[in-house]
Amino acid sequence: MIEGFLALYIFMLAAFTGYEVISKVPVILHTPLMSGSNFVHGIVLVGAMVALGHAQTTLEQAIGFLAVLFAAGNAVGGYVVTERMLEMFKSSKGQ
Amino acid sequence: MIEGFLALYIFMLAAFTGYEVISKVPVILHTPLMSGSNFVHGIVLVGAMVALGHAQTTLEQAIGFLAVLFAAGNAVGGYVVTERMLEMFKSSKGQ
Amino acid sequence: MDIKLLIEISYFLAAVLFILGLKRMSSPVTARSGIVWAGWGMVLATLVSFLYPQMQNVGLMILAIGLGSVIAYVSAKKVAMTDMPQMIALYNGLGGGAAALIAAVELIRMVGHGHALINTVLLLAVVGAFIGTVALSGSIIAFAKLQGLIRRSWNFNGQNQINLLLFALILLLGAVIVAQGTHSALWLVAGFFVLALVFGVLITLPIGGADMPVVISLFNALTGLAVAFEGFVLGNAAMIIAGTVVGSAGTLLTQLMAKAMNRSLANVLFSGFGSKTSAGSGEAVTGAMKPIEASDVAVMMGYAENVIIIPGYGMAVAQAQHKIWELTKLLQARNVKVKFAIHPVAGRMPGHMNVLLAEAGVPYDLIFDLEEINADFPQSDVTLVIGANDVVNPVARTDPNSPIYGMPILNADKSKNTVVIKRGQGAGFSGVENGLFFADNTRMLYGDGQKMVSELIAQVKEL
Amino acid sequence: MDIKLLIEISYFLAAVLFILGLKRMSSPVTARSGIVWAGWGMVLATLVSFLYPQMQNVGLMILAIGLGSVIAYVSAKKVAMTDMPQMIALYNGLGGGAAALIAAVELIRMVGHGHALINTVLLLAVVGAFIGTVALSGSIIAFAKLQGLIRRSWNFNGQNQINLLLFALILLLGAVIVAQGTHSALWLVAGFFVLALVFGVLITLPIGGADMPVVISLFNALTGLAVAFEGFVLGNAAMIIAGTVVGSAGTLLTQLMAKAMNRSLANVLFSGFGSKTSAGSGEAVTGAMKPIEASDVAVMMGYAENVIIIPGYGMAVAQAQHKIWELTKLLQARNVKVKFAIHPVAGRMPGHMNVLLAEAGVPYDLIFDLEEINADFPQSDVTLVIGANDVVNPVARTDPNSPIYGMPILNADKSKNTVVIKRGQGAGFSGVENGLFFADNTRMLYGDGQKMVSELIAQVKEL
Amino acid sequence: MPLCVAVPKEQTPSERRCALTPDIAKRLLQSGVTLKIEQGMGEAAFFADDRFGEQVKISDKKDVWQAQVILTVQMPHIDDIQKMAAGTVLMGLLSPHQHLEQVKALRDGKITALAMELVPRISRAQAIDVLSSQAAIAGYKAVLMAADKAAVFFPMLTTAAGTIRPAKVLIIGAGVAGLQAIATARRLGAMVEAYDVRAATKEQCQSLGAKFIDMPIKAEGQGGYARELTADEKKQQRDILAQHVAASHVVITTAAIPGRPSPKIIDKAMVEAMAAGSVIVDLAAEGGGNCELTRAGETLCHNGVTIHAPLNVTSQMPVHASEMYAKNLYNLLILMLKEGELHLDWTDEIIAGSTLTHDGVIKHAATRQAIGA
Amino acid sequence: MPLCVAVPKEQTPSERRCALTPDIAKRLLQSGVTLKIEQGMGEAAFFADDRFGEQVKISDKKDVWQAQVILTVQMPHIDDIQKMAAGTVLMGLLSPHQHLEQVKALRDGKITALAMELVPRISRAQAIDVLSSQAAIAGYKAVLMAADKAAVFFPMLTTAAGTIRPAKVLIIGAGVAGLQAIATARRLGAMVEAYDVRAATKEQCQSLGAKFIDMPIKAEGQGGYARELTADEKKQQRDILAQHVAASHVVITTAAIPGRPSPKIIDKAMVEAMAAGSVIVDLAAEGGGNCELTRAGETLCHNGVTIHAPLNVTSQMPVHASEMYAKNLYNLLILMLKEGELHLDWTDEIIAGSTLTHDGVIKHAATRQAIGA
Ligand SMILES: NC(=O)c1ccc[n+]([C@@H]2O[C@H](COP(=O)([O-])OP(=O)(O)OC[C@H]3O[C@@H](n4cnc5c(N)ncnc54)[C@H](OP(=O)(O)O)[C@@H]3O)[C@@H](O)[C@H]2O)c1
Ligand SMILES: NC(=O)c1ccc[n+]([C@@H]2O[C@H](COP(=O)([O-])OP(=O)(O)OC[C@H]3O[C@@H](n4cnc5c(N)ncnc54)[C@H](OP(=O)(O)O)[C@@H]3O)[C@@H](O)[C@H]2O)c1
Ligand SMILES: NC(=O)c1ccc[n+]([C@@H]2O[C@H](COP(=O)([O-])OP(=O)(O)OC[C@H]3O[C@@H](n4cnc5c(N)ncnc54)[C@H](O)[C@@H]3O)[C@@H](O)[C@H]2O)c1
Ligand SMILES: NC(=O)c1ccc[n+]([C@@H]2O[C@H](COP(=O)([O-])OP(=O)(O)OC[C@H]3O[C@@H](n4cnc5c(N)ncnc54)[C@H](O)[C@@H]3O)[C@@H](O)[C@H]2O)c1
Repeated sequence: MIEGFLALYIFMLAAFTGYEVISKVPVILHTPLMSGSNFVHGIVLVGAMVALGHAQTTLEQAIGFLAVLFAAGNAVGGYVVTERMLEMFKSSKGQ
Repeated sequence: MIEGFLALYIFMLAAFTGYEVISKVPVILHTPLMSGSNFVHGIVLVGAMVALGHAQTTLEQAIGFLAVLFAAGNAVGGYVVTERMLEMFKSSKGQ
Repeated sequence: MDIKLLIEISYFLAAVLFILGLKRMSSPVTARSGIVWAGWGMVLATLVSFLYPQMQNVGLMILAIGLGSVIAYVSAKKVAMTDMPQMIALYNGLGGGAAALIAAVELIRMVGHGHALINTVLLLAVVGAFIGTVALSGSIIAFAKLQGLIRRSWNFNGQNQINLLLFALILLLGAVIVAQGTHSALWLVAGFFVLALVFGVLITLPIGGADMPVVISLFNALTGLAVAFEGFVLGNAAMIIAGTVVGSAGTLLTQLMAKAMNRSLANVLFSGFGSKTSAGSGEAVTGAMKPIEASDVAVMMGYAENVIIIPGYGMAVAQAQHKIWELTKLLQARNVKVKFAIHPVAGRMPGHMNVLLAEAGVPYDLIFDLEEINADFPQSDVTLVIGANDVVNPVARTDPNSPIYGMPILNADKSKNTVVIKRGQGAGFSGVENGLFFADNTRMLYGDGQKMVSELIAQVKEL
Repeated sequence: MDIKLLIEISYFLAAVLFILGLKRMSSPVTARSGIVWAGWGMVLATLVSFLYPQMQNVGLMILAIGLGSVIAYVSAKKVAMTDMPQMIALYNGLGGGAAALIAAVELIRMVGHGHALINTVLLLAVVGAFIGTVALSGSIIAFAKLQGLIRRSWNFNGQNQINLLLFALILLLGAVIVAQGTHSALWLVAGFFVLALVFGVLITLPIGGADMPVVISLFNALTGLAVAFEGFVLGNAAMIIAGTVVGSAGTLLTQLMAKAMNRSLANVLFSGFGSKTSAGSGEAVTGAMKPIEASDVAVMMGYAENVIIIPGYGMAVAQAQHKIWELTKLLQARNVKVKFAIHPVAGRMPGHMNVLLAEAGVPYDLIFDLEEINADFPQSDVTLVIGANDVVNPVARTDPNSPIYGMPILNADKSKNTVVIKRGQGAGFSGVENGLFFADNTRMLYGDGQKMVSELIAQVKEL
Repeated sequence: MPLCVAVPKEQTPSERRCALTPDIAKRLLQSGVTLKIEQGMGEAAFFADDRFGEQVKISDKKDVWQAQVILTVQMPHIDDIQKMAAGTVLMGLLSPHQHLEQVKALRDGKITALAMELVPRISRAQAIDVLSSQAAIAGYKAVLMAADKAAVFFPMLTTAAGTIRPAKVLIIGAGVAGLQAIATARRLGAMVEAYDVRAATKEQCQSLGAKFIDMPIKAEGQGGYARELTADEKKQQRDILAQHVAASHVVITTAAIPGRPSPKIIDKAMVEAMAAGSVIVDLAAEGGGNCELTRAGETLCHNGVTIHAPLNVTSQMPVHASEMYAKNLYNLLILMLKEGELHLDWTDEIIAGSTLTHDGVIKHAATRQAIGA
Repeated sequence: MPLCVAVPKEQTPSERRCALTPDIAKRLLQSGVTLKIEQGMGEAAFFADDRFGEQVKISDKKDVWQAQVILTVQMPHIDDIQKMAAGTVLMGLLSPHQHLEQVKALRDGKITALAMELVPRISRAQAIDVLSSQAAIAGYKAVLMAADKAAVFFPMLTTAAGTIRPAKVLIIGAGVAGLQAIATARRLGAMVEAYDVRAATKEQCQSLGAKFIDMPIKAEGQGGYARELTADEKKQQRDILAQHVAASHVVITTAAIPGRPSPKIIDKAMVEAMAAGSVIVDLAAEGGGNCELTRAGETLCHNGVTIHAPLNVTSQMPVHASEMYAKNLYNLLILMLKEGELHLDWTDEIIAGSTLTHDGVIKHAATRQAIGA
């Protein structure tokens, strides 16, 4: 558990960072980038793992199992799709 | 007092933010920007105020006094100098 | 080494890798390495999570991960390039669902075991649960629509009012749960989730296929937020940072995408729910003109091998000849082979294009006439038509009733991709509709010739 | 409302304002508002700090603030524009000093009152103290050098070794203080500060005046870091954020500045300590050619009222005529009045410049010959000389022994600012040294004509 | 027996163009016809007989008229027409209005005569459009002639001996020739103004860098041509143009209305208001000229102003004029060829529209009226 | 009494330039001199007498020679020289080599004669440099003449009647005239190659968009001029140039070596290798021409190649040629004026260098040698 204001700071700074990092992106990258950030929030997997890891009742276990399953799907699917989309930028010749 | 890792996160994110914010600055703004960021760390004033405010011995008071004096100088001087330098960008016509 | 410390350091590194990965993904030059960086962050974070103290159900966990991964991997590999958007929607929905489920576990534990959560955390858990659930059901609808499983858009009167009502109800339920804390009834929690699911479905159903990408991006940002909130609940910094960064980046991205479609976000979401512009599939209907952005054209051209430029009367009107030559030089510097194809009657006088290209300094050996170049179009990766119309109109080959029937044309329609720069719906000299503009591999870059080529130049420079 | 909460919210707002302020300051269009935003953040943070619980010595505090502010205000207002860099150094030194003093208070309190600090905090306090102190004494030396109080650079053999030794000693002392904690002797603390002061002096003394701005920027970044560290010590988030942002931005800035001088940072700091390139004053010696960056020229021209462009043979060689015309159109769109001044014998044949400008499409009414335009130069804010040499050489007016004596020239030297684009030290047709290039208000933009004008175009677009 | 195509030598001495070039000859041979040309046919255009290759038969003055298809530049003499067998196809710039006697002879000889100037100006026919191809040459050439005759520089020139201001060139009539003239004058660095009665030309002139003189008169006629102006409109036009003409160093006029004499746009007073040393090139000379003082085919000087009214301008660029003309003919001819056989499709508006006489009938209405038959 | 400057009318009928223009007259009057001109002096250049204003006296054939300073274009006739009083200053393009008798008369008449072609080409003298100003006109004009005479288009033209490839133009000698020719031909859209023996010209030609023909021969002489080539070098040059000449539609030659006959660069064989319809414009005609077949002042056709060798080219652009020439004269004259009085500073290398005769002595060494006195 985290002290309120520090959380706020982290939230603010992370938001800033996210914003700045994206701010100059060409349209062609909109979809890959959406997909890439979709992959990044696949980090929910670690949360799901913790939830399942600490689940006690069967209900908790079932929900936890589902959470991990979902999260893994998000992460792996997000990665593969993004990679496939970014393949066209392979030969960055001329640079 | 702050828990170590959160501090690290804040540090990392703030560093990122600082970096991204500056990353595309024209040469003509180097000096004003240096001056502007010089002003920003004038925020040390609040620390100095706290130090003086909580000073007990005369030595502490003396040092605290000096700290506030210095910090105020940093803040006010930094501000005025930056403002003067940025005056040339006053008439941003054509935009 | 202290396990806890190891985990924290790993999470920290993962967060850094995520940020750097996203940063790299926002430039075409580094985009590919970006996803790899982020991928390593994910692997690291996942692996160390096994080391969490007192982890149980590890077998189950591995099973879930394996199962989820394999299904996702296979489906992601198999899906056609054109179906990507709906897959992103699906994976995103899964993420939102996971976040919601984490919240569910926490809430159930609170209700069931009297495991107390402090107020703010409970609040965050509930809000995260709501957002995650909406993202889940909404994304599934988005998937179904794009996949063609749901074909029509659902519009009825009072739609907005009903949604508002539902939202108020959910708000109320949430407030009750937060207020009652440990004393909340389990059915209340269950009801909360169900209503949220329904809400996600209802707000997504009316939105038309063409607007879906924007909506998916929005759900993506929301999932990020949900993940961040659950991160707070779990005290998991990696989730907080990654979630927040995605939430903020995703919001910006959503706005940019809406802007690229010349719509405001509110317009996409509420005003008529997007059904006006297009309904049904995300793929544009065959026979529609498909607009494109300068930045995309720049990437297409910048990474092409062969480019053919076809100037027409519009280039003369726009006086874009100098810009076209500058663009050509930029492309040549990137080892793109550029040729100019001049139709015998392009412009309004014999040699009109020659005069202009000579003025701009285009060397004669880049300029080819119809007979010399017509065989090259199938090898052209991108054909850029600037202000030409009649001279690239395939109708001249196909429609004996057309006034231009029988006129030889430049076979721009045979090239792999064609981009047409023109200001709007203006017809050519002959006033005939142009079949090329509606072709599958043709994209329209609307705007004044000189202005658009300037933009292309700026964008190619960025590559 | 809870005072503590009020303070935290205010600090939070201040931190946001600082970041936004810095962001705005990094673009010429918004730069002015940037400092104002940051200013409001500072006012807010300062005011709420009075509300801290159990504040004592408030009178003293107000006195210190008042005194510091007034002195700083008056001196900052009075200082000449050319003396700004040393003032920044001075103010920056004050900030570093303040951070060091805060650390001193904490350390003294620890030693005197047995007020224990946990290890990491103590470490941060000591490191912050060191950095702040070095920034203080180093900045003062930088000030003294730029102000001309110290005129020569100090170089002696073994300098680096002595500095290294001193650094090791300080490290040792610091380690001892951290290790002993409450049990450290006061003299140890005092000694630590004194040595740090000396160290700051020693590392700054050998650096030449021309490199000072880079060094000042480095000290600025260091002060930011020190402030952030002391922020950790005090648990003051505003200080942490602001300090870190400045530390990171300042580091980047330092690198950019070094790059703009075509030097690496290490080269500035260590290799010969910069004394090789230039010694003495930061102001360039009268009689030297002063290079300039395209971005600065762009700002000068973009915000000018009148601009005169003088093309010469070099424009022809570089084939920069189209670019020059593009630049002109951009400037015109910003309401800058642009004229072309053509010298009768510019180029290598009569009418050489006319041919090129006509090719680029420059309308005839912007083109003026020597007799028509020579009276206009004193009103020209920026005169851009591109590839012209002999035809703007004031020696033709002044030196009867020169082969070009008596040739009428374009009076570029009479304009407020002159920028000369040429590739290097190449002489003109007549081979005579050009006095214009050494004039006080002349800056040299080195590079191929076409390339440099392209850069100017890109930069003007950014404005 | 394969189709025989023949090309006699032109009779008019000033005509330097020819109806066949080596390049087109090669293409025709590939499509399976046989070719014969009169000795020296291409000489004036620098196409010596031997450049046509072995397969082209060189024949004499008499034999050359014995063929199924005969290509010429101008209308043949009556005695030559009489040499042709009935059913022969004749293609050329026959200008029927000026050669009514010959038209009668063609009719009576049952010659199928296709007049190139009658080809309808539809998109598909652009490759056959002689008027366009020859007008492009004329527009270019007119500027060269003007620049050569002008006493002043066209471009601006800043020199040690003073600055020379660019010449002002006014182009009247922005059809094919006028546009080409604009382009050429602009290339040489002149300041160009242009004027036409058709509103659509404004954008076209501007796209070539000319300033367009706006007038409230709009006179688009049929098929992209202009109509004749009313007396009122003419006065208005004169008033506005007068100032522009007076300020110009060079005026090039190309205004034409199909089937009518060229409009008189520049009157004596306007000429007299021009500075000495100025030049008027009147490309409309064939139709009587756009300037009151024009004498077709002559160059005269009035009050220091040179008025140049050349005829058959394109003959001065014989190489390219012939190449383009021959290509136009070729494109029409292959329209009528089916597997090496002549096949005239009377439903094709190009063939139908350009036929002057066929099988003893004058097909072209205006000519029929002129002959009164 | 203020200084009197007079301008007689030129005697040579082909000379259309004049030594004074209304604009320069106004400036001269402002500097305090009085002016008289012979009746009709400027007519051939379209400067009628009345354009010079009230203050300029119109005088007759006899009276005009009575003045302290006399400005002409070409060398006056002997009888006119004899009309001048001793001490009169005569300024003009006197071409002493071609007029040795007149030079003697000038010497004997104790005339101070300044030959404009002798003005040293130093930076300061550029405003007086007649060779440059007239060469610029000649270079421009040469291209117009070539384009007018050529049977082909200069620019590329993609049309419905086929694509016309751009003309290839070769410029030999890239001095002032050559560079101007490059610029003008490029403007018209031709593909231009250039060649000169001076290495410095390479960059100059390229800066105007021409391709430079590289050769290992480097022949810079004194003062920016070229030196004569050795026999060996000449052969090498011919070999390399031959191909380029053969491939060109237009060749413009301007090569000159001061004080010597123009180098013969194009021989008969080269001309014969050119395609029929090509054109050679030999601007070096005054010095004998750069082409073996050149006959100065004539236009001849050899094997279908037109060889045009005009003399006094600048007279064909009389307005601007006169304006620039008059400005050159003016700039020299004011160098010699001090408060309205004539003051010849013999230490000034411009004045000393351009003086042909003074006070009974021939100052110009080469001329002195030629006369053998
Ligand atoms: N060459 C000749 O000798 C000659 C003579 C007479 C007629 N023609 C006829 O002219 C036609 C020539 O064909 P073409 O393809 O060159 O031209 P076109 O068919 O006339 O088409 C020109 C196109 O350019 C666009 N345009 C106009 N201004 C523009 C600007 N500022 N920026 C961007 N686009 C602009 C117009 O669309 P928007 O309005 O939507 O921008 C229009 O569709 C043929 O039909 C030919 O038969 C030729
Ligand atoms: N107009 C005429 O008729 C005529 C005829 C003959 C001689 N001249 C003489 O030529 C001179 C003309 O004066 P000017 O001022 O036009 O030229 P200039 O004095 O010859 O100077 C040209 C300058 O351009 C620079 N330069 C060359 N290439 C460049 C490139 N690619 N990018 C950027 N800069 C480049 C050169 O410096 P870097 O090498 O350092 O780049 C050089 O200093 C006069 O002395 C005149 O007397 C004129
Ligand atoms: N679509 C096609 O295939 C095609 C092919 C070639 C030409 N054309 C068009 O045909 C049209 C005629 O071209 P053209 O060159 O043969 O024309 P033209 O020779 O008949 O006339 C020349 C010009 O003179 C103008 N004119 C007439 N009276 C005038 C007056 N009183 N004052 C000023 N100008 C006057 C006309 O408007 C025309 O522009 C043009 O629009 C051209 O674009 C079309
Ligand atoms: N500094 C000044 O003030 C100034 C003023 C005017 C001219 N100039 C210079 O004077 C020089 C001469 O100019 P010009 O036009 O009077 O020259 P020119 O008329 O004497 O000769 C014309 C050109 O012919 C070239 N040439 C000679 N022999 C040749 C050969 N065998 N083959 C090929 N080319 C040959 C010469 O190199 C020269 O470039 C140029 O360099 C010019 O830039 C200088």
